[in-house]
Amino acid sequence: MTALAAAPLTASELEKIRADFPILSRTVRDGRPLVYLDSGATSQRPRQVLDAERAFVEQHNAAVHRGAHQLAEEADEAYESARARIAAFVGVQPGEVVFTKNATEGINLVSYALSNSSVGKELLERFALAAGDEVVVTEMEHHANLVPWQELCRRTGATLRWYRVTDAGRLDLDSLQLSDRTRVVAFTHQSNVMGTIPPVAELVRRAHEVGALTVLDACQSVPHRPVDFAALDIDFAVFSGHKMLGPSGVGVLYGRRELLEVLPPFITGGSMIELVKMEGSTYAPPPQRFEAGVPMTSQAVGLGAAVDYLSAVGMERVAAHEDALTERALAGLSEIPGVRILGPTDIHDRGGAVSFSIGDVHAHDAGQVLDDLGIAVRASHHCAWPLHRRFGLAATVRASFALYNTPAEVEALLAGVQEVRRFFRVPA
Amino acid sequence: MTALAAAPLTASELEKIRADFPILSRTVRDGRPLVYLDSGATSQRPRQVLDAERAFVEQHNAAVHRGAHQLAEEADEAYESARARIAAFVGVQPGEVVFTKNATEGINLVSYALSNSSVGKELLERFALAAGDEVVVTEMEHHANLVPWQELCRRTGATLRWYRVTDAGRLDLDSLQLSDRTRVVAFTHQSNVMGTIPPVAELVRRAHEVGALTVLDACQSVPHRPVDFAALDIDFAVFSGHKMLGPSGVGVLYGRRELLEVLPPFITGGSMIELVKMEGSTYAPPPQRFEAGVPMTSQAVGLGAAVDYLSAVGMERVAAHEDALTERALAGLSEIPGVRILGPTDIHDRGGAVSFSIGDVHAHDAGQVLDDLGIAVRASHHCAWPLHRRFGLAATVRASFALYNTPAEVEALLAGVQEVRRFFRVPA
Amino acid sequence: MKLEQLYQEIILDHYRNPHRQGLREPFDAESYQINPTCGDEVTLRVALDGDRVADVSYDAIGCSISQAATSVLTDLVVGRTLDESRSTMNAYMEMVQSRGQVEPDEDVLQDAVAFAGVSRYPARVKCALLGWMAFKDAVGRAAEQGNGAHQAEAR
Amino acid sequence: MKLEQLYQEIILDHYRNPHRQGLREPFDAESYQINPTCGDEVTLRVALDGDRVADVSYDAIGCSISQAATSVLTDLVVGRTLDESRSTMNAYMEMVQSRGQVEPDEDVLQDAVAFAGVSRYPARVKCALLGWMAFKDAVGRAAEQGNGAHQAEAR
Ligand SMILES: Cc1ncc(COP(=O)(O)O)c(C=O)c1O
Ligand SMILES: Cc1ncc(COP(=O)(O)O)c(C=O)c1O
Repeated sequence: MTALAAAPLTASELEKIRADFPILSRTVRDGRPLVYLDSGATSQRPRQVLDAERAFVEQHNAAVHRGAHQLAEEADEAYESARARIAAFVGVQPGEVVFTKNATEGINLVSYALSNSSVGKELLERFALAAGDEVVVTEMEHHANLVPWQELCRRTGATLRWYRVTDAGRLDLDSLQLSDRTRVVAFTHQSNVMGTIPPVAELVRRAHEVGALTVLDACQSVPHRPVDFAALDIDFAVFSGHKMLGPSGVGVLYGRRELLEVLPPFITGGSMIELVKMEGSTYAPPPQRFEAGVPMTSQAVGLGAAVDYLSAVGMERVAAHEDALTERALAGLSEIPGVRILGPTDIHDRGGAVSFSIGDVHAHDAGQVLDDLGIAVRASHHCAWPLHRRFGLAATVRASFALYNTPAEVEALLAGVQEVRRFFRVPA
Repeated sequence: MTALAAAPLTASELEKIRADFPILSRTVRDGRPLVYLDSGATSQRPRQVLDAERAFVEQHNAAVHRGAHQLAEEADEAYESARARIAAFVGVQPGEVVFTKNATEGINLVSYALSNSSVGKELLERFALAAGDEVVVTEMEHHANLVPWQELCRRTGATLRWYRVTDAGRLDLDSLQLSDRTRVVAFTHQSNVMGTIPPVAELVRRAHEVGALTVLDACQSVPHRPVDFAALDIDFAVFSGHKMLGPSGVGVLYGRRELLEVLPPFITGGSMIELVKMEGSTYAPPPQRFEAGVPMTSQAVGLGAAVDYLSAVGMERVAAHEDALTERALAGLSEIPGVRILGPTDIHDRGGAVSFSIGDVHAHDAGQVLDDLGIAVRASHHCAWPLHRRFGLAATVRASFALYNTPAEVEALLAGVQEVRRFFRVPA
Repeated sequence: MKLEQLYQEIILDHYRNPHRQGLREPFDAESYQINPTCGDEVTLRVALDGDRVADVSYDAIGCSISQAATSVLTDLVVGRTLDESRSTMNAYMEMVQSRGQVEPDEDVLQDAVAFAGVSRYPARVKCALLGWMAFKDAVGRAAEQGNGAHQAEAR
Repeated sequence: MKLEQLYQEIILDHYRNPHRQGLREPFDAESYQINPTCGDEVTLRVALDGDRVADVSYDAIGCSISQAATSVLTDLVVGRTLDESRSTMNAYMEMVQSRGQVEPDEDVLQDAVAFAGVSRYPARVKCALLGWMAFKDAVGRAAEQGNGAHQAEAR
């Protein structure tokens, strides 16, 4: 990411933010203060989000889009207002925002809608896939943006292809040529392992040149910097509430209006129908068509509050703050003998997920030492197993940042890594 | 439902229970006390559920099944403990309980897993459907247990057939003969419109006789009476958290262990895999195989607390209490000129959803008058449009009860119906 | 009690004695609309005489609000030009979707001002719009056909 | 600091100098196991001599706990009868899954008592079990083959 005009958070702003997150003041493992560096997996939630959800449940809870009594009116209002604010947060229209249970469901929604277009009497030419067609992903995808496409290919006979990753952890744009048979290009907006931000504009340009649909996995970008899907000219995008200070159990699928309007449904049932007869049914316009059953109501309200919280801080400032933390972490880790960082080691086109190995200490062992010091990191392949295999590793340690992390926590991480080296006698 | 040994709740027990539900003390429309008779759409939630969820988020929040740090351990523990308690609540093993976003997703999971068995190189004979095969439902299903089966038939070429409903609102078991080609029989455990409880044992016997899978929509039974899926000998069953005092955004799919073990996945992504390569993936054992992505963690914890709450009251007593309310409502409504009740008018094999029309007053208009009196009912086809069509109606008014409703609220409903008659001049 | 503000006498009158009910021939375009939450439906036909709405006929199942709204609609548009009808329609739609914020212009909306109260009940707004959506759709279709005919002539 | 309770010297010793590492021939059955959360894997072979475990050989990628556990496993089962090995295995599994509730029997588990601390770290229990699951699976396969052979003979 190129340097942003905004200033990082000041110490007192940071202190005020941290006070909003109850969990940050707890201790772990024999009374050590919690150093939470696992926001890439799930973020923590401020009081404001918890309060919004609770106020909704205690005052306005009803099934949305179903009732006509006062509570139902109020619940509808709260739910749709959340949708509108979340849509604005990522630069799109409310009708283009579909609530899902998580980002994973959003990607599955698109992949199943495509295969639903490919079977039965009424093929939807625009979306139907068949043998010979290609679906393109990248080698740095999270399993959530890989396995659903493998399964789509299995269902339709299409072929999966992928952009490779360079030794430096960048996408190798020369590793693959799209073709007229390329129907979908799905890629991450920011690697959850290496932080790499790929050249979205170029990827979109190439995809649209051959008439392919573009699907952006924005799980790791939307929580951390300003994102505008309309400006990115992307067709579909997904992100998760729980990674951006919101509740678990809610995610978002963005779909360009004209695509959502013609896309067939995925999950079917109540509230997504137009007309139901035993013999067959027709479906409601978007976004309802994609929200079958009673939705994650209070969770959408909570995510609305999360977006308000982030907007109040300002996403430019969130990004500037996290970039500063990431830069220090990268510099500090680079100086420690035996540490190998996966992917870009400077802040250019890169976000705040830093994965690394320490000598030949297994990630689980390293993570355990850090945990013992109160430092919560992830030790795993981070649901990007093919990427780890590409670098010849089974697992790495990942530190990932959010707006509530402090420079002192980065120092604690660096000291912890030294302790790992000492404990497991990693040679200098 | 035949008379239960348990006693209905006493007035003081009821008062204590009501005090646990913050929303029940609010007023609506110019200060009228809320009379909430729409629990069939969604129930309200006690403090205990809200507190459990909040305590989890404020103290133990982490991504489950992914981390090794202390918070992650605690989150796993809370999530799996909830699963175990919920499983016990419906008489099954923890490994047979899959968390979904709602009941609708659960039914879609089964229907998509079946069609996923029907395409690609490795057909799963046990589950694969093809033209000539039959899927059987009933005319009284909620759209959630109808439309997914219509779509399964569309995808596979199978034929949808259905048991009809008698004028009295019972299933007509003679209206359909199963055949060797019947692969699935899906039916409700309790009509969300008429309260009808169908003869589950007989339906299961007939289905298993021809080797068909059985799918039970238990959305309206599990919140209201003791239910034991193992004893019912059902293959799959679903229910929703939000209808049983739990949070929105969480539902349950029960699957008989030996079936879940061989069923292919539905939604794919992280945490449901065994091995992932770019070329293809293999999948984890159940229930993980069916829980892709970061799940509705705090919501599962909340549902665990809801189950604890219901168990503490005792489901026999909940049933006895609701039966008493339903009996009074049926008797009272039967006496009002112009009122027509859909389905069974006595409490035999019947739960607490009471749908009716008032002269030729449209349900929306009737519901509006009731709403004006503070009485929240549902005015709609209640997502059972074919059933309404069968009775020649577009929509009805539905009152539905939960453990926190009082006899006085039933009287308020009856008085409200009289007010509807007066306002719209329904002839006696 | 707010109920009387919603169900004004004019509405109940139109509901009990709807104007221009029934489907009639000839017509230029027809539209079928449903409200999926309550199962209400309307089939509505528009007959044009040049630029003027010659007749609106309809068959509908629905609540008092939707029935009355369709009845009032026919009073407001039959005999008017398409342009006049459209501006009435826009004024009406603006009013019922305004959540009580828009003061209706009685000169334009006449009997339809009675529906101002509906705007305070978001769940009922769809009822008040059902017939109007059908009218809008039918007029649009008629215009398309007209254009089609026009283009065909031009060739 | 609890860390030393988890990483006892015995464990670190086995990790640094694993016993019986490598895949050897001949063998009666092989098992491949993975831990999907961290990508650890083990391929483990069992060679039987009648009712006795003649050799256990393996190739593994994994953390210190999983590596050491597999190494200790070989010490505990090689040279023992299948029955003895199974009861050791059961005692071991009970201990590591006990959340610190089961006091291990040092006579039975010998060096493996060092893994008692793992039971307090639920996320690491899988690590301590990976090699043992492979052993269990391989022994089961060997038994099946034995039965198969037996049945084949019986025909
Ligand atoms: C009988 C029945 N089945 C299915 C559902 C769908 O449940 P959900 O909307 O929670 O998925 C409902 C409730 O709406 C219901 O009453
Ligand atoms: C890049 C990326 N994509 C997708 C996901 C899946 O998100 P979720 O588990 O919320 O569906 C994650 C997080 O786990 C992620 O980091």
